Amino acid sequence: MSFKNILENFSKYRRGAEEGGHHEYEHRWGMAIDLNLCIGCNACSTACYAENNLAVVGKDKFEKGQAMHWMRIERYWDDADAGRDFPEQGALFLPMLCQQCGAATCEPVCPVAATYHTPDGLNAQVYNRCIGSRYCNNNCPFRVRYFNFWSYYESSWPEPLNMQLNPDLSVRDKGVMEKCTFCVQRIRTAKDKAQRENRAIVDGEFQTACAQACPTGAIVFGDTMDPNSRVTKLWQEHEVERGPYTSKKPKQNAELRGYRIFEELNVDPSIMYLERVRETEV
Amino acid sequence: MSKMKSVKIDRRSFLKMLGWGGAGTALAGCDLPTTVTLEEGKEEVVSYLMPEEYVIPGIGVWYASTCLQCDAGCGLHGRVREGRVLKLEGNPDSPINHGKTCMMGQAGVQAHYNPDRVTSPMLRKNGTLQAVSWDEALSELNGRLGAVSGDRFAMVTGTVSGHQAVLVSALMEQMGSSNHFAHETINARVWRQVCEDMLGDPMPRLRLDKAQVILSFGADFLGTWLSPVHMATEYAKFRSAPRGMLVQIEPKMTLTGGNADLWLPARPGTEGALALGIANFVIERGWNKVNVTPNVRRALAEYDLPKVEEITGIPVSKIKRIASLLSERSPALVLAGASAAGFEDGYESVAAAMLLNIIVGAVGETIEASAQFPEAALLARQGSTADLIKFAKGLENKAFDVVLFANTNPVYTAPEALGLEKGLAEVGFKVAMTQFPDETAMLADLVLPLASPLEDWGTHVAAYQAGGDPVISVQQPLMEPIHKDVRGFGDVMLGLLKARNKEFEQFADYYAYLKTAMLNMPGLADKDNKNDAAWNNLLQKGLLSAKPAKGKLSIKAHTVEVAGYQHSKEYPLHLVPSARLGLWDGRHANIPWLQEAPDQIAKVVWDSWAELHPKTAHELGVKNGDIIRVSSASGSIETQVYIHKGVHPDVVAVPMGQGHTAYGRYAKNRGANPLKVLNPITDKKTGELATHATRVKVSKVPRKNILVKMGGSETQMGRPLVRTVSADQFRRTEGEG
Amino acid sequence: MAQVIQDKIIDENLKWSQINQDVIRSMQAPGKAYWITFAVCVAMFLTAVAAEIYQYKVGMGAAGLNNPHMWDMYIATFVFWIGMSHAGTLLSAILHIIHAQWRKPIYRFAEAMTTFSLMTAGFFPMIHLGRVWNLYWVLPYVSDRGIWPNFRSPLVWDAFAISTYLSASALFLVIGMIPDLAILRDHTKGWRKKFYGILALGWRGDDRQWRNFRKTYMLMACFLIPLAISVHSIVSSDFAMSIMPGWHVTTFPPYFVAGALYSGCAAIMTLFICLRYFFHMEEYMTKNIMEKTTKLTFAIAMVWTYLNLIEFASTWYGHNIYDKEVLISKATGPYAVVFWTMIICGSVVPFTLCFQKLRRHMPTMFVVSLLLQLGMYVERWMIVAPTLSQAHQPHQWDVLWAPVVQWAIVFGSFGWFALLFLVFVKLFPSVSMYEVKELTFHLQHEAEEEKWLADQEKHATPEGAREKPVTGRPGLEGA
Amino acid sequence: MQFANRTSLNNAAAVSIRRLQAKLVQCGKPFYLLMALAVMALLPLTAMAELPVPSHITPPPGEHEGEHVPQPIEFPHDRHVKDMKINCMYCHTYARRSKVAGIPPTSKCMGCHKVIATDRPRIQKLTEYWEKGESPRWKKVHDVPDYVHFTHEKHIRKFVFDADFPVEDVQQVCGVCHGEVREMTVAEKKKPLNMGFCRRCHEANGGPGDCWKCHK
Repeated sequence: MSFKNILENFSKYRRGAEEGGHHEYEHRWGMAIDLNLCIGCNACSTACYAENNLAVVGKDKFEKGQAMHWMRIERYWDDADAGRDFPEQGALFLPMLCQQCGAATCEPVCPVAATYHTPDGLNAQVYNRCIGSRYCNNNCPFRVRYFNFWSYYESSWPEPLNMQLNPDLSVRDKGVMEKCTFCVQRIRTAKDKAQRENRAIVDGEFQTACAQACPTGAIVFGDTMDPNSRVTKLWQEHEVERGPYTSKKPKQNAELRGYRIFEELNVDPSIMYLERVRETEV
Repeated sequence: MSKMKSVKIDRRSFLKMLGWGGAGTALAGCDLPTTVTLEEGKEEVVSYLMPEEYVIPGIGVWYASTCLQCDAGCGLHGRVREGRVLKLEGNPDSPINHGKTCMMGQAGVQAHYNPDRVTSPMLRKNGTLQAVSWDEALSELNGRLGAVSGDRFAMVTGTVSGHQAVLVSALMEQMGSSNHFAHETINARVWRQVCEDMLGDPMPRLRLDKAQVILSFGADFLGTWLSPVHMATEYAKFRSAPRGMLVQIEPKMTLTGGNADLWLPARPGTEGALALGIANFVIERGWNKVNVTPNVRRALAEYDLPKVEEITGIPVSKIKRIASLLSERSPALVLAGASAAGFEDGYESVAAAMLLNIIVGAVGETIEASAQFPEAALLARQGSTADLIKFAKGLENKAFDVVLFANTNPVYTAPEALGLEKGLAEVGFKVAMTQFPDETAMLADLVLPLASPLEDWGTHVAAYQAGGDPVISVQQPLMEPIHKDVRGFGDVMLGLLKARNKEFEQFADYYAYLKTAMLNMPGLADKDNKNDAAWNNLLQKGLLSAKPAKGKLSIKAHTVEVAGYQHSKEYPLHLVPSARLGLWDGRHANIPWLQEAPDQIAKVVWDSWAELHPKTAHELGVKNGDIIRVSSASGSIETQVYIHKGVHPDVVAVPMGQGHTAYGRYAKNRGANPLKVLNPITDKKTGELATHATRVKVSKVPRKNILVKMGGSETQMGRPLVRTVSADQFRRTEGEG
Repeated sequence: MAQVIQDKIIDENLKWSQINQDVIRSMQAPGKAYWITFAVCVAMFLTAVAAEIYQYKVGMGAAGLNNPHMWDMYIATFVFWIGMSHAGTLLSAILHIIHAQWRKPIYRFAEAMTTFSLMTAGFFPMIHLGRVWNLYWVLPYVSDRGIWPNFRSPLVWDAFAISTYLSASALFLVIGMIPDLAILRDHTKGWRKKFYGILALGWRGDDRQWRNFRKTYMLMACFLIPLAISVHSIVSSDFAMSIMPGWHVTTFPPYFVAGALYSGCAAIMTLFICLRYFFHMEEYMTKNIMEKTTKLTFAIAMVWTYLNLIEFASTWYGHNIYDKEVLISKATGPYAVVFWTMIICGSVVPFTLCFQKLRRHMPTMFVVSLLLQLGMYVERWMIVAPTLSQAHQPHQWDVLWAPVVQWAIVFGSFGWFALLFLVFVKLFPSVSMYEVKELTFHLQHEAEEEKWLADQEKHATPEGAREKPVTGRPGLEGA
Repeated sequence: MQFANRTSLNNAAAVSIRRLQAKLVQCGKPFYLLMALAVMALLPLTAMAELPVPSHITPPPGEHEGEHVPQPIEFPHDRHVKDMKINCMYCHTYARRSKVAGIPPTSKCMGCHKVIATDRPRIQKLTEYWEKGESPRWKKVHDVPDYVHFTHEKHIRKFVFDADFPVEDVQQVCGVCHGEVREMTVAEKKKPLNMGFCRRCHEANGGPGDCWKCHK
């Protein structure tokens, strides 16, 4: 991004700020997470630790709220349980990860543009550009950005645990914000491979670590711009569309299960959740 | 043989680590980037001695193996780059896990790279364990083994199957001993026995995918029961449109309970009565698909609903509803797991559930005959606590001179009341074959460091064969041993056998043995082993399917007698030592990822806790984080309180897994071990430890802890994060299937 | 008429040489009390430095921050110090433009306060950065890498705003001091003479210099007023530009500016009383001036209270569930004590300023001014923390009370500020000599004029028309 | 682009200053100050590389005076490249297939040196390694930070195979980043290989400008 670049692309740059993201995407990676299938087993979360060099912070720091789980399973009890003796309808599980918003609120507030929108529709976080102002997480309604409050390298990976570290992405040191990347290293590898073989990426050719691990297949990952991908079909099936939220938009079929969390904040999340199904007759 | 050896070297040389000197570890932003990274000559780079065709530095390659984190036998793919295994994923070809893994499987790499592994043999000299060479260790061991006769030798293992099981039996045979004990705390021994007795098949296939309603009496099939990953993949089909319904009856909410449509806590130990009551009601209404003998009918008639309500504490209306569901939404499936089986009459309770299965016509519909693996010798020698109790009895009678432990840690898992530690003190020579400095190893006279599952060869036949065809899956090393001085389990066993039987000397090592054995399996066509094609295919695929030795289910319904509920004044509460997907029976407490992963329901990390119902907590006057003492007749533990509604008010539930006194930095001195205070009550029929039968009292300790858990708010505060939709609507929009 | 005399700002009969003497006396070698205060401040500052070094070494975790609370007291303190700087500008520039005479004896230390509190505030964005060594990336400099800061980020605007404001207000302070420095140059010996000589920039007090000086000073004042208002508006956009409940408030800019002036006035009151007491400046910092300051403070307090109520009302009627819950939780949740402290100190305590007796009672005013500042400090904190504690995602709700490292650094910032101020009062005149002289001259002139007029009325010139008093040019004659 | 005309001297000076600053911050030894000054003083004297640059590449300006890194064996690139005319990719086989170019397996060295020049001390050292069954532990010279994703494969593909550039002249392409290796014994870093260098080349040759293409 030189001066020339700024001058030439200023209008695009500005519009990006107003309307969110790019206008010519190469891919738009997205997900569909079926809460009917999610059993809250933590497989995805652990897979994420394994794939993405996530630091184990230990009990004391976990207590302080400094854990680094990019993919966390939130467990909620039903509001109705307050009046019951037992949580008869079970728990509510919500896998929460970076929603890779199309109009991400984290992006405009970063003073050094360490977080920005890629042509793949991802919220990139460039670790070595980050200066640690932490505004991005303050402005994230999902609170899915994690800050390296300490240097974890020595404590989290005592030898030989450090041999497990994935060389495809860096290990973040103190003072750097990090977050779910939709396993960008896998995306990169797949894109390189497809390019080498002179073909388009095939849906299902690769998956994020969480989607791969999920025993019930609740997480579906893919390119929402590929009309034949599973994730696109799911989005279409549930009549969830990308783009800004307007109340004027013809309301989707109310019976369908697709929704995006905090869509009304106009952040255009890339993850569609499917409502949890509840038996009403018990 | 020499040919084989050279093959082996070739095969294994790719596992050599390349250029480990900091690859992938420099920190983004550790310092001024320019200082760290633009320096030349800081990192090292090493080449292979010989070029390896499929190994290109910088590109990860996936190799198949088998997961040993629990005994479900899931197939694995491990990503290997520059000679290091980096990531494990499920093997899509495996009929057990279909490419999926659980969190424990994912954490296999951390067991492998664990910083607290035993790295060299240790022999107890003057009371302390000291590092010795393998030669010294083995000569000592062989000497001791030579001096012991017959049944004075005992071997304790976990569940063991495949060719390792063959070697174990061979060793037992050579030693002339029948004392092989397979010990697993989390097992389905009672279920197996009931299936064997009532269906004629110890491990029938459960078709969750076919079921429309599942009634589970404490079977945590998504978490810890039989084959959790497989069950979860099947559960996904069960939950897809038209969507089956899950009813879970258990005293403490498990992961499965958390996903149930209806979760009810029956009074602990009364699951059998509830099952019988439902059965009675089903027959009364004529909803039964299968008729029962008049004997059974008469016995059932005793369980009229008001009486069942009185025993179980579950209202008649709910019982009726469950009964009608079982008939309306057929096919049904009734399961029974730890919290039903863990009592003196546990067998009867599980049998009652099975009776219900028979009555509602599940047998043949959702319960199918198992796909038994044809080679009987390779079948899993499944662990149980009955074996542990037998072993403890033997110790009490001073029946053993030499005990060999392998991949098991009974000193940690055995209740104090079994007197294992005391008994072991009397044993002349104790050998622990283990990866980690666990409690058993700390008591042993000789510790033999084993290679990790990702460094070792092996074959595994899962006890629960999930697919239509039974499989034996191959465990191949994904990298060379990190520590030079460890040996594979098979290699050690083969070494012991070689010293006793010349026959085994034809095999240079366990790899050679395994390869010969596997290539003689029916199903591997390439007998003459041209270019190793068959062998390489096998390794590439990671498993071998066999023709099933298919049996047929033969229903033998019999009367079931469950005991009534007894109140206890002195010990008013029940202790539920709940199993966790994650730490399992405590064997994964040394894996930081699993310690840091919050419990699925309680969301507590890095510690143990005692779950109390708000009512009970109120009566005791305790709050979250207060320390309480849980005392049984056999001892007491102290741990922090965690209050939630997912427990029966008569129950205090403490998860297994913590409370290690050894086992490395991540596990040691953390939390409490509920298994320690269990009373030595056994199931009458199977001799299994009745894990849920212990009565306890709880007293407040004037100390407080900060309950470290994930998550700020316990509810969504009315915000539409997890939205729900009714199943009716779901069926309307997404079809009847 | 009697009222005029009673209400006079300062005794107009002060001799100019007396003024010089008094002010220079205040700059004489400090006494024991000064050194003790100085040592305490140094200790506070060093504690903060130690805390910061520790935090720098181990990471921001030392400050006890966590996932929802990415910001805490550092940012609140930053806003507090920025806010405090505003009153100096207000007193000095706005009152200068509107020719409010009473500002003259007290504007100098207020301006110094502006500069020093900005110098203190400037530390906080650095202290709070995870990787402070890369701080310069916020500035748009031509780099080999060809990358630029993100001009959309309010934090980048902050960097511009603060640096502009700091340089402008420092310049304003220095320029305003030039005539005084010349006086000092002429009245001191040794290194001080040399020092003031350099700073006085060859001031001789001739007409051309005075003319240019007054023009420059007026121009700077005019420039500073919009700057000051924009600076705090920009600081408010650190919050207002976000989408967080309780931050995303359109009235934040005026609210912040009002709050800033408020805390600044309170700080001026505190310093006023300190200087008056310690340097025996009763003749310059009169109770009359105090009274005017307190009245101004009261007015601003009411503006602030009004804007506060506006914010609550718009949140309440706006019916944004997230905003509303944050507001309710502020008043009733874990931070309720802090919230009500803010309301009482910010909106109730200022009513003491309605009573003249209290206004003229210095110890009371001292306590009140401290309470007002406390109120303003917790206001800043109440903006930062509760929103983070209870934003959109209930799973990440948390309550955070800062640990010792944060407190050490925040207290240390007060030490640093006081340190700068202590050095200032001994090196520079904390009362503007030339403007006080101007003031006495004007007052004299005014008084005499009044008297003359009265005489005219009374006696209808029996002894003939008395001459109008001679007006001389105020300035350096005494120097 | 506005930097494209910057002289190499300026650029190198900028790099040196940054290095200097960085080092001073790191250890504050005046030694480094002197060294950096010396480097700056010597820069104008450095002869420009004579390696022809392929016409389809616009080389980015930027020079670097790398240290001579002692290696386990003083491998003579000059002998192999200039005298023997061995192609870079004959030994660094992975360059066209992987992120890393790769060090040739020791067996490849021994393929020739079982018979060639066996009397030389370096070869004897190599033979020693071979007989021990070990590979020499080379020091990395051209190293990019670990938060940078650089792949040889893509660059080789773009500038050699896709551009129909004769593979036998591949060293001209390699030389854009690696300098004139044919004149060195063991490799020395001759280009700064910092972000400015990469960016200038990407801008001149139409490489991607997205941060995440190269940062990981």
